[in-house]
Amino acid sequence: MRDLLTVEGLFAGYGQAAVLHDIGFRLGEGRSLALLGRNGVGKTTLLNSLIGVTRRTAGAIRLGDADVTAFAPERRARAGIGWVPQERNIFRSLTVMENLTAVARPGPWTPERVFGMFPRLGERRANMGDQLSGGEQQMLAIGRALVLNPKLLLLDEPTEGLAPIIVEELLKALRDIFRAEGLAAIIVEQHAHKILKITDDAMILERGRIVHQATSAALRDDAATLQGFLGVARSPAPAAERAGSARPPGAAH
Amino acid sequence: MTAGTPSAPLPASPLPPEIVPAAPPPAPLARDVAPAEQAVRRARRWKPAEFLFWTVALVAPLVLPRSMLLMNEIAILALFALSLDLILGYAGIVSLGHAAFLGVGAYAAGLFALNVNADPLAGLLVAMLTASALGFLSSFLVLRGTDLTRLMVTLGVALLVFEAANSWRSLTGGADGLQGIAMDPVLGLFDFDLKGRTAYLYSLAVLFLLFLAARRMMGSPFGLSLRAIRDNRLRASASGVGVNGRLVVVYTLAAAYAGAAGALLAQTTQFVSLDVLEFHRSADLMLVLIIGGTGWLYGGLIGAVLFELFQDAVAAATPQYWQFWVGLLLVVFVSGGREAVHKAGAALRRKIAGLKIAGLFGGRRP
Amino acid sequence: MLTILFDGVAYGMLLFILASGLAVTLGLMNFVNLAHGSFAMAGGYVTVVLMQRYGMGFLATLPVAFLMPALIGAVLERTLYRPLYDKSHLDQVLFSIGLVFMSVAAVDYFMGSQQQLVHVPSWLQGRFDIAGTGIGRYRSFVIGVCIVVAVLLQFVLARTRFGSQLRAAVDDQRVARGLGIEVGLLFTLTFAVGSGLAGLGGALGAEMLGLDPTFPLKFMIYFLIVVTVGGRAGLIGPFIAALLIGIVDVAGKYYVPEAGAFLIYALMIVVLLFRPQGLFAVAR
Amino acid sequence: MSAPVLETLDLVKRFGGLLATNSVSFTLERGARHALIGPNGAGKTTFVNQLTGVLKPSGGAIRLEGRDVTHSRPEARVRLGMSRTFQINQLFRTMTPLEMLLLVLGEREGRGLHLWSRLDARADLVREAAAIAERFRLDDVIGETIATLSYGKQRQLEIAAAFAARPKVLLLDEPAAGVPEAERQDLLNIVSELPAEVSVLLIEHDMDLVFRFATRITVLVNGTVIAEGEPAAIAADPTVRAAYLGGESGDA
Repeated sequence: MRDLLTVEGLFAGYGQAAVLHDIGFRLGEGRSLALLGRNGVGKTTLLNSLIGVTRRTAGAIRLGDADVTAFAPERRARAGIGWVPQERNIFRSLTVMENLTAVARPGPWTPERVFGMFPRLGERRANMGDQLSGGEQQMLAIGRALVLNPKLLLLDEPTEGLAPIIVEELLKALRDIFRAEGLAAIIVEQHAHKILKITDDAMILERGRIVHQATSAALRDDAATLQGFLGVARSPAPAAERAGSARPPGAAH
Repeated sequence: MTAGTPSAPLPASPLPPEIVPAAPPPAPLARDVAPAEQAVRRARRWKPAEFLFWTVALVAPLVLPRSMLLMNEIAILALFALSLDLILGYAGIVSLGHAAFLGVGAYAAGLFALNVNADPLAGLLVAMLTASALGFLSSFLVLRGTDLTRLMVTLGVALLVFEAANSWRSLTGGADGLQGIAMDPVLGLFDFDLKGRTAYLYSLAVLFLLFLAARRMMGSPFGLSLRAIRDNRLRASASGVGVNGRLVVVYTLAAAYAGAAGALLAQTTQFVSLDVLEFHRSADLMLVLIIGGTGWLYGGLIGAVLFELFQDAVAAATPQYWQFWVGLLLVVFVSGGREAVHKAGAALRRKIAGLKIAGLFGGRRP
Repeated sequence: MLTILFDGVAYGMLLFILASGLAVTLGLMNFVNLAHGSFAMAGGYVTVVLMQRYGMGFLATLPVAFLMPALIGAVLERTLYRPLYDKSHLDQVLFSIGLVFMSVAAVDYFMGSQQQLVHVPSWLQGRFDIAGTGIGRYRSFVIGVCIVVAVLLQFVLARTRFGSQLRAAVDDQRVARGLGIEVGLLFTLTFAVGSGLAGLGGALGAEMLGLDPTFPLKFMIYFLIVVTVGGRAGLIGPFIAALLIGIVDVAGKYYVPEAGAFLIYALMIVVLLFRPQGLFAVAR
Repeated sequence: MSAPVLETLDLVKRFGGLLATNSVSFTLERGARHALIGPNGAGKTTFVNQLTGVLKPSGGAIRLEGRDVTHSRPEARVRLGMSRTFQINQLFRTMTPLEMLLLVLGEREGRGLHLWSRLDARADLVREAAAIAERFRLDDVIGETIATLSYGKQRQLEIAAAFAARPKVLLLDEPAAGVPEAERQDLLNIVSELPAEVSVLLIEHDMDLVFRFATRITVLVNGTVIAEGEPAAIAADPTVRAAYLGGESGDA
């Protein structure tokens, strides 16, 4: 299997605050990767560095055979990266249809096909971007990335703030896309259990570093790691003393 | 470089309770806090270059007796720029209409001399009061909104004042202006002479006194709170600074300073016309501050000197196209020349005195 | 009375064309370009030079009066304006005032400071009467051209892919770039078209507004008022604002000449005070 | 137990149709070490912005020391004893740490409109500023321009400046965010050494810090308080785990 994305020695941050430290990993063609970690560990910053909207201080990024490190975001998008930003960032003064046509590039994914996948969006195609519900915005953000016809899809917390029933629907749609299209993807998620069911690989960040890499299936069964890196109560010794019996099973190394 | 400094071993237990600010620290700490007191005192002390600056200003007429009219213009422009520096450099409030206060001051001083009393100091006071009244009223217009709204509103106020002066001919003389202003001697002692000697010394004295006052005020807790507002309004308000009140005060104050400059202009040239309210006055003033740098009081003064000298040299050759060079300077300065000049200036000063940036003048460039 | 209204509408339409470029650069791209009037002046002088020195007809000069300023605008955007997009409004203002001063002095140097006369073709001169109201032929022509341009502009902005990409870039430049939209190119083109329209307005308006080197300074505030009072969300607000200002200004100068431009400035301050986003802005 | 130093009653904040704060009734006890946690977008910052007066609540009330401050201006709340740090540094970048501390102290003492007073007219305030700088490990950089300080030092100054207002309630908004490992220990020590009489509300992502510091934790999800209690109870709470891990609650 060929590598689609190669990241080496990536450092990035905002202003003086360093957020990512020495990130390096590879992603094969058609593979989907769950990017996990608690709030504020740098997951979004990593996605933003891949599309190029965050200041990179060091490191290299390759997409297929092309070194895209020096590419501006628009060139990276054209090179085959589709991005679903964390805040969704629907263009509010564009209609649903325009949100798609403004960025669409030739390929199998067309606005009509997006409407086929998300019929709700089709019904609201003439509505302005700022008149959509949270779930509709999320569908539109995903559709907007798909009509770029990318090789790699970056999804930043696609289920955040959605009702459970919509989450199920959305995850199923995403799984179908990964399986059927051979599209590679990196999904940032806080809810590990949900996303591990539909991805091939997983990677956990902590304070801007990669601390764990495994297949999704392996990680799903690794309760200790999950609880340790992602659970609410991983606490080092001093805190455990204060918190009494708070020491969770995962922290017992 | 602080990042590389290894930090000292940390105490394992919390610091002793006596450093909690609730109780004033006891004597043993004095050893540690002395540097802070020294730092504050050092910051407000007069620097050698400051003495030099004012000495040069004072003896200049002896060296260049023929240029006193020009020097008078420099002193007045410097005072005007000092005024804008108070609000732009210290409080971070942008204005494209500062000429309104200059003009109102000039007209107030001129009318006062024509109709009431020709004493210069009384006229100066009246001009400052009139301008500060306008400043106080219009200050409420700049409290809200973005920089853009402020630029538009200040520009709008200046245009309104211009239109008012233009329309109210019976008072202002319209396009003809106020003519025949004859001033009494300054303090009843010094007559205004044709060479401009009294004019310059009078303007310089007013500039110096108002500069001293500004220096004191900008070094006060009030001045510090203005810098806080300029640097970060959100944090200022989270630190307990009542932002709007401070802005009203400083805007009124700056208007009084601009009014004083206007009065000096009217009294020393004995003439007031609509020109004092023209847009280019406000724009030129911006250039003066850009040349000298904002937020350290001397920026306006040095900028005024350079601006007038430059104007004198260029305008003598092509008076009609002077504005072209002003425009070019603005474009070059904003497009990167400013950083270059200030970097070079800082390096130069470091070289000369072996001191840190702004050490010579005690100011700090943003 | 109706004649004043008609003149006011013509004046307002002209203001709209002159200011429409600024409505995009300031209103949408959030760049304060006080030198917008310089591009208008350039258009006016292009027409003057072509007519006086090369004997071209008035109508034939109009496309050139659009293209020349557009070209200058594109070049300046690529070289000088672009680095200033991220700078403060104050810096943008100072820079563009600098350009104004330079253009005023430069035109003065090359063309002289006198008013330039533009002779419109004879079939556009004079008036005709409709129901006792005197209607100027030239003003009717201006209104016609301006309506065509306004409709075209609105169409491009609202109905084309270019328009939706531009709106997307304005909504969220970062995400637009991340989704492959060539924001830089869009902005250059938009700036060029805006400058070109100003030039066209300058050429059309030379007869009505007068044309001399101080044109950019004289009308700077009018353009700003159109955009700030109109609101910065699209072109419809500025369009209505331009009509209003045109009518108020013409009527004011006719009925209360002593008030001068007082009315307009006061109106602007009041609007900015109570509706900082403009009269017709949708709350964002 | 004495009356709470800070409490909210049914606090509500709407942004259009979005309910960012959903009827939150929250109590901060005197001398508390309380942490507020929750996933991204849970409404933590919105909540803090209402407490400090940056945002106006859509409904409900905020009481500080028993006084209703729901509609007070931010600076008035500071004078009443509530002070905060910011998630993203909000410092006076051209000042020195000494000047920034003197500013806060001067405002605390009501000297902000003293136009003619000298900065060091009150020697006790200068000494206090120096003492605070020492307490927050800033004494070595007290005279340097803030913009040139390392990021960790700037974070320390964030807390020092809030502390200088002599608050009864101190709100710490992610104090450790973005601090490099080398400077992290200093910061954690500073937070844990805050004097006991100051009541602290810590908004934090970093669970190490939360469990090391807090004796009480409130969990906010989608603008609603879903759990509150002692760290042990929170760590064991299945709804909290579900909020952080996803999946069916309890299957972890």
